[in-house]
Amino acid sequence: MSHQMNDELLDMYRQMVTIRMVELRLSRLFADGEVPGFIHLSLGQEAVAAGAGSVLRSDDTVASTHRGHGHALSKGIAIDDFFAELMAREEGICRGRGGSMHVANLSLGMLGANAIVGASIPIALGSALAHQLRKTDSVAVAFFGDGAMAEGVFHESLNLAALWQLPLLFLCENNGWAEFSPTHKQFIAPLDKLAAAFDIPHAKADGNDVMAVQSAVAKCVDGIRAGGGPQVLECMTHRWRGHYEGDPQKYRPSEELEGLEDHDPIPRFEAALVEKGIEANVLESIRADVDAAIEAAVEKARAGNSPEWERARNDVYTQVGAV
Amino acid sequence: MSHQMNDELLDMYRQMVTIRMVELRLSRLFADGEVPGFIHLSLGQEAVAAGAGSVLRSDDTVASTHRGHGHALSKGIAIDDFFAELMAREEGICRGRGGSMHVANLSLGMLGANAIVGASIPIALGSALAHQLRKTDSVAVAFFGDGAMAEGVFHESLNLAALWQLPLLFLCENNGWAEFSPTHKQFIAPLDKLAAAFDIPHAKADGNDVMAVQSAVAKCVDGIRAGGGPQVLECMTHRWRGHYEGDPQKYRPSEELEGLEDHDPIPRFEAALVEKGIEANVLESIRADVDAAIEAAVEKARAGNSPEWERARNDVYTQVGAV
Amino acid sequence: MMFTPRLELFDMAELRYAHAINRALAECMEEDSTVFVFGEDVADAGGPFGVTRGLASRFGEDRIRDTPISEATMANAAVGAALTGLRPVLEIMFMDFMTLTMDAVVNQAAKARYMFGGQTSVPMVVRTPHGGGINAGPQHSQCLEAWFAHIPGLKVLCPSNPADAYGLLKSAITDPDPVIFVENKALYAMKGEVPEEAASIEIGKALQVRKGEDLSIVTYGATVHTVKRAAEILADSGIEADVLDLRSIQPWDESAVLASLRKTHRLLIVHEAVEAFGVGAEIAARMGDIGFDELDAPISRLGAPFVPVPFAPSLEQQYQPGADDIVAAARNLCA
Amino acid sequence: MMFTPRLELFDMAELRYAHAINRALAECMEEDSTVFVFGEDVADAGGPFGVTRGLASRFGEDRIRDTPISEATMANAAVGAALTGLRPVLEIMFMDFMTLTMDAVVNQAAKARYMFGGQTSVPMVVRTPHGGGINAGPQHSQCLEAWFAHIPGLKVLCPSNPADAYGLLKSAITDPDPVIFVENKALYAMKGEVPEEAASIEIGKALQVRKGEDLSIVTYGATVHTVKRAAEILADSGIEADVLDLRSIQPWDESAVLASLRKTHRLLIVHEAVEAFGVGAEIAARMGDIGFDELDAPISRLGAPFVPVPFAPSLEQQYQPGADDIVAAARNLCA
Ligand SMILES: Cc1ncc(C[n+]2csc(CCOP(=O)(O)OP(=O)(O)O)c2C)c(N)n1
Ligand SMILES: Cc1ncc(C[n+]2csc(CCOP(=O)(O)OP(=O)(O)O)c2C)c(N)n1
Ligand SMILES: [Mg+2]
Ligand SMILES: [Mg+2]
Repeated sequence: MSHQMNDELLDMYRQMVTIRMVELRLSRLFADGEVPGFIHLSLGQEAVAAGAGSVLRSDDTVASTHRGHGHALSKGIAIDDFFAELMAREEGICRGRGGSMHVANLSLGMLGANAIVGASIPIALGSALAHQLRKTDSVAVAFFGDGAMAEGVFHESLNLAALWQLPLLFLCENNGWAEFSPTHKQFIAPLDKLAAAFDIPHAKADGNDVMAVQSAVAKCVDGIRAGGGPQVLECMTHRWRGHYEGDPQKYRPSEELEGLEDHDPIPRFEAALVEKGIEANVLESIRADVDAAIEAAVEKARAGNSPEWERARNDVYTQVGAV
Repeated sequence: MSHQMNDELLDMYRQMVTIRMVELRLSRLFADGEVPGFIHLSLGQEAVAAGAGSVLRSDDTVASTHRGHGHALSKGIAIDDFFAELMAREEGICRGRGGSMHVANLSLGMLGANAIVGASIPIALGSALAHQLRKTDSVAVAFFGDGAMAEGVFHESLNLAALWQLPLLFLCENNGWAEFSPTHKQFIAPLDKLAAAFDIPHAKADGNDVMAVQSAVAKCVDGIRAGGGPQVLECMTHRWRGHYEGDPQKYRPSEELEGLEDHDPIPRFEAALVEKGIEANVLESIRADVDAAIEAAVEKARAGNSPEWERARNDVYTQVGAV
Repeated sequence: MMFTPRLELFDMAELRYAHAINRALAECMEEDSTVFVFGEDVADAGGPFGVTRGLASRFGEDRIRDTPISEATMANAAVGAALTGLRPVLEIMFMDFMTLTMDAVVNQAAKARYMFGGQTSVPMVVRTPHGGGINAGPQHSQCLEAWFAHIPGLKVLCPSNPADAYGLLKSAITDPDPVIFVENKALYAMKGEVPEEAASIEIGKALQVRKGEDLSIVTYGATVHTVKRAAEILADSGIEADVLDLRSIQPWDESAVLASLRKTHRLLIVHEAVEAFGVGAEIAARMGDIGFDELDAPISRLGAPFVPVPFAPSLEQQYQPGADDIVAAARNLCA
Repeated sequence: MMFTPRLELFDMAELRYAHAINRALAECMEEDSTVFVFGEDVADAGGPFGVTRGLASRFGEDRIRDTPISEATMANAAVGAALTGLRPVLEIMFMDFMTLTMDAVVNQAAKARYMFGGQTSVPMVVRTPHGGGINAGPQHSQCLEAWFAHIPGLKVLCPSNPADAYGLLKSAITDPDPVIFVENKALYAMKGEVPEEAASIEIGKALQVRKGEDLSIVTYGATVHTVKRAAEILADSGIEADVLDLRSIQPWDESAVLASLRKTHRLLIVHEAVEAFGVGAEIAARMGDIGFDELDAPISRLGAPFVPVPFAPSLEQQYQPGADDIVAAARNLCA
């Protein structure tokens, strides 16, 4: 195993633990009232974002969901910018105007988390259309949850993407739940059959195995980049927490909840890395690094400024010359 | 062949020629400026409406499209009421307020033509839900065109109907065109595959053969009535005229246009009837009957009244006690 | 934290706003077997704000149904069900998601009775909460009631307290025409008396919340409470406000507003929705016309500024019209 | 018959409204390779009203695309494309179908710049025709511009003549923010001069259509022509109307309206949209406030009544504000 490959794997590891540790930190900050509004954590699902992010280039674009922290971080949003945003600071990536459900960084091709279920899909589709019209080989990725499959725009987008052969990856994070209901009570079509009806290739990956996700995404993205048209990738994973932070998820069978840690993508990846000859203390020092960076980001955000109303008040249209 | 069966076939024949002759008459009235607004003729597609209508009971409900004259007539709307409506008379079934795209008769379970592509589908779904909640064995039928398959509500409705096992027949009139474009340039999923993804039975019928339509619809409706859940029926047919009356359809290859009469459902059914021993003069007298009824309806509508503004002006809400 | 008003029993004279809605639903379902309730997670889960809690076990999952995340179809299904003789009550989780239902509500529900020549009515209700104050951000906080009030055929209600929530919802469900029933997230946990008489609150009637002679303040929804606070402050400095809670936005109680204006000769309209092209515009325009001769000062409006609802508490707090703003506007008007 | 303005060459100083739009699209596509046009049957078929005729053969089916009947996705795709650096121009065939695009337009396009902290803008245009007069019935005739004007982040334009259609569309396409560009079915065939200067019409500026001292009439869209006819009739009886064509509804030209009011002291606002909660409400409310001291009479509004647009010609004719109605309202105002 080459050093370069190891470095790439370690980058992915760093990404995955970043998402995990950021969200655990958010959970505490939220409980302490330092993160306002409401947040949807992707704890347990980090492998999907980290795996996908490891494959994408900065000119690729992603559109994300209400559960978008991982997608934002793995597309490269700096944790300082991120915490400052969620902690409602002027220094946040969206100047505190968006918060958790609207984290975005346009210069990194991160087109935003989104508070409207399903909207990420046609927005990513539009981005793919832009890539196609500009004749670049960039790829657009639509992250969406299994619950979003019931929204009409998903189906309209499957059709459009197939019809126009757009460079679009439909990336479903199938965690089995949509809010307080199991998704099988909401949506009936198996995604593979549905994709097949539109003649779109479908693949399934173990969404708790970051290397599996990485290679599945890489395969899809390579095919799309080569001009092969849209693809659907379904990553099977688990939502550990309630729908939103603070939701005690009493509606969930306790057996299901108990088994969740067995699917933890992090120890699993750690074991694989150790097997590849990477020493445990390397991993430990990465975690320590990330931890320090998070604490620094939180401190920085705490020291930041609350956005001022006077500046935000009259800013609805683009100031000429400002964009 | 029993008399009763013959009578039923002749009723269906009467229905089909009624639709044909009504629309031919409308075409002339439109050209002469006696029908305002704009109209979408179903010439060539009559077998679908007549075949379906022959199966449905008056407690079954149908929701229809912009091309809904046939559906309205075959659900039982009287031609007097119909002409008066399209000729914008107070005596019209909708008192001249709706016109061609909104013909409805609620007491007959005809929930209206609709000027929004796709809307017939979820409206019929709601009606099916009503049947289910009331525990009747009534069936709801959603008529829709092939172009409507690109609308999200169609897919949302497939899912819902399957999920809730609603007594709903999705009846697609596939005429190959959506406005000025062939539908294959707009929608990519074959309907059989799509239905299969939702685990909904799909059947295809020759939409130019009224007996084939009748037996296909009967089979579907019987299954649905028996509690078997939703079904999809695709009737393959042809749009003879332009999208709307007055559209010269220059966009259509002349070869396609030339062959259209070969598919005429009327001579085809006539031949079948003659083969069953019905004499040609019986058919002729039906046509003469229908013709006379149409002329009478037109004359009656002409003699009718234009709706008065003062009555229509303040009628936005239900007057208490009026419904 | 949002989503967590823990709702207990709801059989008492003093109810929370959410309970009052729950009671109205339960009573209507009890009284009329054609009433049914559907929406996302409304059955077992009882809705994200707990409003429908307990109904599923009482009425069964047939009459209170969880739906997939398919708002457009749900709303059109309500139309189809209403045209087939039922009385559907649809919950749309946040008013921002009404954007997905506009064809159904505007092209279908609002028009069916009229365009079918009065053959039928469309007795459906869409319940949906608007409003901010919980830092839910730009796509979960909008107040879009002005859109619906602009559409002939719809009725639009917005109760500010448990009694009205209860009574108006009962009126909405029994009304033959489609009603957009706008609730307010910030009010769900609010407690208040729900007297027997509340069961028959007429649609279209404003409620006088406070009597005064110096100026009229017209408002609705959660802002009623902000206005009340402002009115107290104003009273301290000798300005007595006549406060009207519209309750019904379409139709709205023109004669009550005019009567108040005739008394005070000054009118301030306050709401949380964006001021520009908002509900207040219609009231101001109409009163500026029929009440012209009564006016001792220009009619004043106070609504949200022309920006999306921001997330940061430091911004959202300023975004919503506060008691201070109302006091200042009222003083200005009476100066 | 609708749908049939036969469009010929469009390189002439006198153009039809539809041609003027076509020219603006062509020039923008020529000047900026990021501009692209999409919609139902807009390519080879040239659109149902012929507006985009000839563009496909000139610019190729990549940059002018036919779409399936999937309005919701198209509108959100415009957002995604705009966020990725393109300048999409989407055609929605009838304004009534904008109901299907409301999430994209309102929750996404209008808010992206603001909620992303100004990182980006959303340079997209949605072109859509409103208005009646062709007996197209309740679902093909609505004027819904007030909805969009209520949403912070959107601009709303409504040109009444070929020059403005041309100039404002160019301004809309080059504008960094999302624009709802409202055309009018009844105007597509209208001819008018399109001078060179039209290329740079600023968004937000009203056009003085007629000068007068006796009352101000503010309007926009096809109603401008009805108002002009009414103004002629009024002039015959000695009433000189100062007529302003708003052209831009959001933002609208407050100072031009105020200036006119200062001159005439009487204001009538006319539009085809429903009067209640319509565009005129905002103008009346605002002018009743900042122009209070100028008013010699109540501000008057004239819009469509509170019913769906009826099909029958005998009804629709009365439905739309006619020259007679305007004359009557103006006389009343000046009495
Ligand atoms: C249009 C719309 N409808 C409903 C909601 C409320 N809502 C937020 S998340 C969610 C469930 C989404 O489930 P899924 O897509 O599986 O994502 P997950 O939460 O599992 O990540 C719902 C119903 C919303 N935000 N937008
Ligand atoms: C939501 C909506 N979008 C677009 C239109 C314009 N339109 C009317 S009919 C039609 C084509 C429909 O094709 P199809 O469903 O196949 O029906 P057909 O006309 O072939 O009967 C279109 C695009 C519309 N009426 N409603
Ligand atoms: Mg999920
Ligand atoms: Mg078709």
